[in-house]
Amino acid sequence: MKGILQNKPFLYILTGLIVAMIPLVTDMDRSTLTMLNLIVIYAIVAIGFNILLGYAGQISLGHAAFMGLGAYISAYFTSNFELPFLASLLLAGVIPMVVGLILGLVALRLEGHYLAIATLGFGVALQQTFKEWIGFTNGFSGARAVTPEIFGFALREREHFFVLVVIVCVLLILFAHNLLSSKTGRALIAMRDSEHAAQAMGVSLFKYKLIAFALSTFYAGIGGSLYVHLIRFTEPNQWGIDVSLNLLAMVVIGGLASIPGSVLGAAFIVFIPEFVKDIEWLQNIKNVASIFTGVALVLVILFFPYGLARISTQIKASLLKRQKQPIPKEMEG
Amino acid sequence: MRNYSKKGLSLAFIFVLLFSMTACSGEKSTSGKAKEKEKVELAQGVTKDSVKIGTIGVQSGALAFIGTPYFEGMEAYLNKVNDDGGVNGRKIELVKKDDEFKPDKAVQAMESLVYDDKVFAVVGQLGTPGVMATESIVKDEGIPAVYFGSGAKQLTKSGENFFPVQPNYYYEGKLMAKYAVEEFKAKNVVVIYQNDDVGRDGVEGFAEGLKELGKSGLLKEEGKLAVGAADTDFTVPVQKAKSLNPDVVIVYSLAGATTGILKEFEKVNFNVPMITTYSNADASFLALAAPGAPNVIENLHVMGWVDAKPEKLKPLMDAMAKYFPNQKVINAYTMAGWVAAETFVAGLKEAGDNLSWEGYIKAMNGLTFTDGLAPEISYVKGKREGVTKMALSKVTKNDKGAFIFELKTDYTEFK
Amino acid sequence: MEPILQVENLSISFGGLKAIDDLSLSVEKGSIYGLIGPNGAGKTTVFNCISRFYTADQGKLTFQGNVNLLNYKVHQMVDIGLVRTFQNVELFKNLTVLENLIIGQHSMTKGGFFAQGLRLPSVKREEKRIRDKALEIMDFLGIRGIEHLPGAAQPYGVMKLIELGRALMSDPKMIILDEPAAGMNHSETQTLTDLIKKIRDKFEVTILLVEHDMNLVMEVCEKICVINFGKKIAEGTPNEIQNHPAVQEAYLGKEDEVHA
Amino acid sequence: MVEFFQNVIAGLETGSLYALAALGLVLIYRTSDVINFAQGEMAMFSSFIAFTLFQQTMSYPVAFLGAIVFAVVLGFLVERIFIRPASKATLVSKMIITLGLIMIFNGLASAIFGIDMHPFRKALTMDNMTIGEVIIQPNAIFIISITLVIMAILFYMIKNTLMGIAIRATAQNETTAKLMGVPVSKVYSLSWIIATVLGAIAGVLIAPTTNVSTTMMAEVHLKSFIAAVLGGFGSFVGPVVGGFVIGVFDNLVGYYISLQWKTVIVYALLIIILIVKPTGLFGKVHRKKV
Repeated sequence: MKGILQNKPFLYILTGLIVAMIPLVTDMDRSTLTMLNLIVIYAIVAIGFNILLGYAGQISLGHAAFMGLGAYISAYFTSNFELPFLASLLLAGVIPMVVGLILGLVALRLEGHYLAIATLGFGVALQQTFKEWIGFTNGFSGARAVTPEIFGFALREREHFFVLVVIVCVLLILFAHNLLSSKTGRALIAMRDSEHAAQAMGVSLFKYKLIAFALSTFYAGIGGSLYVHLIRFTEPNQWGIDVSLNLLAMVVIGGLASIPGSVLGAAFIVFIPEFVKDIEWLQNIKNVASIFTGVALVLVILFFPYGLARISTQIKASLLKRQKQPIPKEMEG
Repeated sequence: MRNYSKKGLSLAFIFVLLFSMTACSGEKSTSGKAKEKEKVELAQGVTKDSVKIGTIGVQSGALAFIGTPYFEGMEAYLNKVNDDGGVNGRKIELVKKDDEFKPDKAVQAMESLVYDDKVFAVVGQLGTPGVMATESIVKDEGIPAVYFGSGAKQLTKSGENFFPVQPNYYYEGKLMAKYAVEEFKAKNVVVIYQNDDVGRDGVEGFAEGLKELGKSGLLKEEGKLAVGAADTDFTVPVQKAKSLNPDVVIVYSLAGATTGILKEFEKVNFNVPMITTYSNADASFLALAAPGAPNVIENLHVMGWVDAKPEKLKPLMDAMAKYFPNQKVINAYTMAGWVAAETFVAGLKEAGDNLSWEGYIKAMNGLTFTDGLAPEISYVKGKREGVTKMALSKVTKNDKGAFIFELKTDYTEFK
Repeated sequence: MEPILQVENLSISFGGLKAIDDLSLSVEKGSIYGLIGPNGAGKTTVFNCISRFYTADQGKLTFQGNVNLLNYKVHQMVDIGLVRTFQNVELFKNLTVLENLIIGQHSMTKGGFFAQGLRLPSVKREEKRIRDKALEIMDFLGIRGIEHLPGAAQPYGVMKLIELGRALMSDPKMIILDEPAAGMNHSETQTLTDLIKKIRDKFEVTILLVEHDMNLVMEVCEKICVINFGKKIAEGTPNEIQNHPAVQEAYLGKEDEVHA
Repeated sequence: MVEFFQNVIAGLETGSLYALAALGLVLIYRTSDVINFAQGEMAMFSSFIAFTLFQQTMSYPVAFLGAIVFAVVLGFLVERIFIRPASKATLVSKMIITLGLIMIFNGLASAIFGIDMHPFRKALTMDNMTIGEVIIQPNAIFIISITLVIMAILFYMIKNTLMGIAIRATAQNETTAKLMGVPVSKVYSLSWIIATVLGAIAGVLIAPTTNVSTTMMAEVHLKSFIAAVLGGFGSFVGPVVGGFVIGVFDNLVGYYISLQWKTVIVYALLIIILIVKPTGLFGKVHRKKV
């Protein structure tokens, strides 16, 4: 029994099962359900992004554009060519992945902050392309997407759509988990920890940086496709730097190199602003949600630098060696 | 940790099975829900002494400067109506939702208004992305939606329950073409437009207007100059405009970019008649733009669809002073919000006690409203164009040396 | 005995400064070969050239008689059987000890991208194989029991052993050790001396090492090359080197305390 | 040709503001290893202070100085409260803190100052000059020269004063600097203060163009990043040149190639330059130590 509970894939599936069931057995507001859907969708993108940032140690500040690309592709192919939803979902993953490979090539030449800004520029340029390539994106009038149908069953209700996104999420989690606990995962972490040693052990930086970018943009594209079929609309302004920064925040708040962390982080970033907005006595302050999210971000970094997913481990560790503070005080010079 | 057993696979299988089961049961529950809806649909959000309505728009973030005055205008009008006893004894209750100008938030907001708060109507939803994203919900549910704070042109064709008021940018562009040709006798026009949903619809409408007037030659392809809303340097478009030697310049951008463009005009001393959009037709725009361009601003003409004569504006000014005494900024957005509420209430009065959605839509279909800030709003015979009559005002200095708008033309339609 | 590695006329300079100047050496198969020299003599640079981190300005590097190392990239070194360690132990701090070792088998680990993602039976078998192999090597090195602890949280000496184990995992024909005894105390160094010999015998590898600790070098190496200012000043058996006048002058003479 | 010069001069004017902001970014990055994404928002806050003071006193110098004094305090506090406690955090974590600061400052600014745009006056309001047919605003000359003067002072300080040496030492190697007795914590405070002041100056000077609003710095901020990357984070000259290059290039592409595709072209070029010279135009490429 204990063995099963330590089997992570099993736990992922079990959790997914329970989560997918919740809306079906409880009576939830439709808008709350939409939010739950969004959380899972962002979780998918965050997991991909975590592979890139948390495992491979490569930063990107332009990932929102890949999510947008996935959204546009899926909207375009389902509406204009009546491509079945599942096929367009796959396409919405694959095409951003190919574009992501180009970004990966850039990453081969750049490090750290230079990479951050280059990816930021890449994202802005891609977003600008959404604005100008009207034939494909319909410009600012926005692209519409149909309600997805799977084997003839239309996912019109939020509860059903939720089951779909949870299944996709669980499948992608399992894939990521398997991959990350095999050769590829070890190579990515090795590359992050020490590029030299990784190379000396036969890890090709070329190959694994490209893999990391390809995987993360694939996940982003899938997330984008699910997003656009949930909201059934998208427009270029959505896929700007603020969403990219949110993705980054999700991964760091949740915990770098942690799959459950990515999910937690997504939930945190999507849910907190909504939660704050509903607190009545705060409503007179303009932008209180933004201030609150900002403060939360800072506090998490300062006090839980390993992310929400590792809070319990962190507390345990600090209890064990109480003399050692989790955040060492800075030495005065 | 890594003894992934066959259990995993078999569980995945069970998972899929469960999914298909729950999917079926889910379907049952929804059809139940649908029935429930039918029962209350007659007057969702209406009681004998209240009508609950909802609105969605940006109230935080970068674009809050639009939403804040807009919703104040709306609330000022509704407060006034409520303080005067409401409509047929019913007080109007407004539920505001912030969508941060994001489609997904707008969808959530619309869902909670329609399904959770169960409002009677959606009034004055603001922001093109949100309006577009929620269009399908409004259409599917058939809930009356009055006034869209959006210049998107397809709203005129969205359906019976859509009641646009504010003219769309495309139409305004067409009307600008008419003014350029008929008022200014233009031979050579340049359009500087904000490169987003606002400006692009405007420039498209302008070109279409010229075409319909048989004057396509007035605007050349190189005469369409894009600017960004957040640009910090307007030298290039203004240099280009100047080099084309136009006799009229259309400045189709919102306040921020427009002030930047005017300053650049001032810098290079480029004096040519300009026409800008109704979004800039208010005193706060002048307060923003005039200091940096005191000379060229007198060349500026602005489109207007609300009657901004002081006597017409008095109720608005009084209500704002009463309910929002700290607000100094009263601008085109405030007026827009005011008109949104005004139009909805006009329909509510018309509908009397027949407050089903069908009843309200029927009442609106018979409405031609001329008592408000807008010169005329009519939905008779399925008309859904919103306001079509607009007039041109010019910036001038009054006796005290302050810049004001002076009405130059009658309210006219395109053809 | 045939040479496994031949370095011919190797030169490299950084910003006009010659770090290695026309260096040639030849390492015999199955031998333990030492490269010594005073600080800044260019020893590690030689290593970096051989392991392809640096590309030499000129010179030839031949491995196993016919493999031109210049045709290979850093990460391909393990494929042809050449593996190295680092001066300041470079373990992967976010991997466990076991995983650190397993990385050594990276190039030889079978299983495609999708096979891994779907965790096909072949991947599971492969994971088991490399895991067993890693455990075997840990047994050999005497560091069993810490498999699941973080690699970077071990005592320094243990980290050195882990790094050695990682190198052994790649089924190398030749191991290049960059100051294996640095930071070790006397008894640890003694153990290391025995270990290096044991490794050579058990795994049938050639060992090339750079070292400061003269005791270790003299005791373990069969042939030694001394360089100074990037140039070879002597080559021979420990005995020959100890008595070589140029070496004494350049190196040993100044650092008598090393002998003490 | 007139248009060409007109575009170049305007490009230099906006470019110098990008340069000021970029210099602030690089200063902070070099000393405390943080990329300050909140620099734009902090500058916006300072500009609001200048605007408010100007409203009260109607004196431009007072408003300008007030903004600078505020920036000094702000820079000091931000470093002390937010950055220093995280000094042991990873680079990405520090970056995220500054992202959090964006949200906090932007939210606070609209809560305190409201969300409306306000006009703001130029530093110099004299009549335009003309050279040939090229129109030159005294204000533009003022902006370009004040930028160059500030840079000169900064370069001088960094090269020749004790504090400058301390900053450079800390930038090179924090631990060694500490061991050598450099007051590293003072250096951190100082670099944040200087950087925030530089941002504030850029904000007050751009305000006449963008108006004072919570979003006024969006474009300048983004461009300052590009300027810093283009010139290279490794030097203090690079970002300045980078700023000028971006300002001018932006206009020339807009004028001679395409206004719509300008952004895409500029960013594509940035990426290409980075690929060719990964450490920026002025960055030195080091052989990596193994």
